[in-house]
Amino acid sequence: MSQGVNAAPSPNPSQGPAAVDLLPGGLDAGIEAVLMVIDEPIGAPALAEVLEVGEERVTAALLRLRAQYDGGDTPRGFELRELAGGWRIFSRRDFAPFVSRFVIDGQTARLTQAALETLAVIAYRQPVSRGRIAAIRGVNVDSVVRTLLTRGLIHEAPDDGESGATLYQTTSYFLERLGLGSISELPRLSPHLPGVGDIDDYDVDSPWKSANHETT
Amino acid sequence: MSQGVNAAPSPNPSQGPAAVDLLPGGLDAGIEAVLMVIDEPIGAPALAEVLEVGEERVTAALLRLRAQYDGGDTPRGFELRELAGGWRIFSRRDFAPFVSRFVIDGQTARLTQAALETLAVIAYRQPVSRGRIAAIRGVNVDSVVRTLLTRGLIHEAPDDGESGATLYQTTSYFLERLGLGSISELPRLSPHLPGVGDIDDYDVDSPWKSANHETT
Amino acid sequence: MTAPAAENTATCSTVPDDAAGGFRVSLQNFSGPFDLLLSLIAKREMDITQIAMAEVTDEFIVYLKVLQQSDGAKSLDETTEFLVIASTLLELKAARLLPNHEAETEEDMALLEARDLLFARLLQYKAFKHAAGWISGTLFEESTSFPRQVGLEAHFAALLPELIFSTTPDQLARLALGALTPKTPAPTEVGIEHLHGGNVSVREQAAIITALLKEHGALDFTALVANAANHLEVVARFLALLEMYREKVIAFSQDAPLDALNVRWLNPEHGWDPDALHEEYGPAPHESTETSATPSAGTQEEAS
Repeated sequence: MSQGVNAAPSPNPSQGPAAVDLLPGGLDAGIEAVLMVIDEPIGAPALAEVLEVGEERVTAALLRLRAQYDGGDTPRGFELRELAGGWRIFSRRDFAPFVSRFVIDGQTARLTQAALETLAVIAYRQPVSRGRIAAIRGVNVDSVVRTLLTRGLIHEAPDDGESGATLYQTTSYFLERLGLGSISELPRLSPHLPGVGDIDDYDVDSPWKSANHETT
Repeated sequence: MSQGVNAAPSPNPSQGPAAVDLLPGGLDAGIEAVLMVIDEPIGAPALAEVLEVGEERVTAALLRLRAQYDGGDTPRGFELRELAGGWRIFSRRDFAPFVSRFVIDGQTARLTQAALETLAVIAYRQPVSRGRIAAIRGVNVDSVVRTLLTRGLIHEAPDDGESGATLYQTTSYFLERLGLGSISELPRLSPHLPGVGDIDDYDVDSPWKSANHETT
Repeated sequence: MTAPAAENTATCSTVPDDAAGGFRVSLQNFSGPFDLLLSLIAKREMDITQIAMAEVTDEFIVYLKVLQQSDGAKSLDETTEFLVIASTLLELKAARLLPNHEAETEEDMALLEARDLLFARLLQYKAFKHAAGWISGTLFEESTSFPRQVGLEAHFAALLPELIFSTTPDQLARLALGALTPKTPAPTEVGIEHLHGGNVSVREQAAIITALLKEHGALDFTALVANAANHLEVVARFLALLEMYREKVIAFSQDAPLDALNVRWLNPEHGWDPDALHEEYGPAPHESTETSATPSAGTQEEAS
């Protein structure tokens, strides 16, 4: 099914069905599939490009889906909202009391040791990808990175356009909580690092290269 | 509407409608609302607690939702799957070619043969030490174990306080990636040696038997 | 894991004249001795309970030699791993070289047990390899299913309890230091360095035996190993005796089971020279220039 996708980058919607139309659920389901996994709002043009159909068709489908979700007596537990940046699926507000209790239950007011250690690595290595942090710490860091993001201590670095991986860096809120004016005020690591002159000399790549390698 | 939620901590489902039943969309929508914000599978008991209804009702609703999403000619673009001890929303596989463009991070990185074999040993023999894995595989496994840790597929088992060796076991992320509900769902270890007529004739004693045992 | 090895050891030799039509191995294809053994067995389509052990052993040893000739610590690592298997196989091979007594002696039983153990481990490895195949396939199938994993909506994030963050910059630096300092992995096994008394040459030990036997004519095994420095030398002398027996330069006699093993010098006319002995058993760096084909010819012939 992917062949069709790559074959026709931007077909005119009037020229017969697009690849997505031939899948069970068609365009509506295709849009849902993307909306369910994306983290930030997506615009109709971007959806149209990915799904290889005309933008008008996408907009019509989005409106149709929104109406379906809100649908009369039996709405769904999620809703499709159009924000500044585009469209995104949210948890339906009516159920906020339940959802917020669920959210709060699982949280603590303090960062775990794992989260602190990850934060320290990001602070000294930024901008840095999750894969690299994982290699340095020797464990998967997906969930702690999410926690740090939610807590506003780190954010995604502007895309450098080179590597495909998302890079993370600390926020000004992080500096604020630490009482620092800028990242350059962080204590230097060199005096503490036994046998290593400067942290920059210590190339994290070498010992972990094999691990990194196999993951990519 | 939040008052009702806090009023009745664990109502008997037979005693009239629960708070969630009074909201548009009812229990089904309530479950959907929670499913929208989780970042790991959620079990029916946890959902039942948050939504203040009986667990049986939650399970019935989850099965109903799953069937609805998969529904016949016009399935939704997402599916509800039960794995790693809970339920979670996934994009429908048919649309993977479109969705994968938005999920660039490491998910699809292939594991090497060495890593796969080591993972298999850990999965069937957990918790297991590096030394034991090395003995089974006949090679040193340090770097592969590091890779698997980094990928979040295995983690160190809680110290049993007896042996000094670090023991490894698979994570729930491992189950999720394999679409398994629990370790017991792993297929039985079955030897398929070339040229061996009947494996049962050959009585392989302890090492073999215990492996099968642990899977059941 | 095998990738680094692949870099410094190119695809290695073909062994000619193999009964099965030649077999080709490339180092990077095998991730361990069991892997190789399985492949050898599969190639010959042999019932593993009826394996012509000596043939597999010969191929294995040839492979081992190739492995030794590659450079680097990695290769040394692998070689040691392989030696464990090789020693078991050698034991089995030794049994074939010895005159066939009654099949029920204690040594025979021990050999059978060793063989069973090797098979058991091989079967076990095979099973895990199979399981790895299943995991790989399933991971691939599942890779088309993406979980919903989105950041917490702002109004929910706002509900989180205010973060208690009392970490100081210095504490953060210490954490970073701990995480960035290379960790020395905990030892996974008991060190065995002290067990290795250095390389022992079977050829050298054969020369010692030859000198002793030429002087005394006949000696029992205990006398032949009396001045051996360690167990490794005893083993090497035993292996040398097996070789010499095969070359018909000595003869064995034993009056009763478990009695002293008498070794008699046959005073061969063709002028036996221990130097003719090929170093098949131990690492012999000075031999590393030999091509793999040469020793293989020897081992093939020996098996027949």
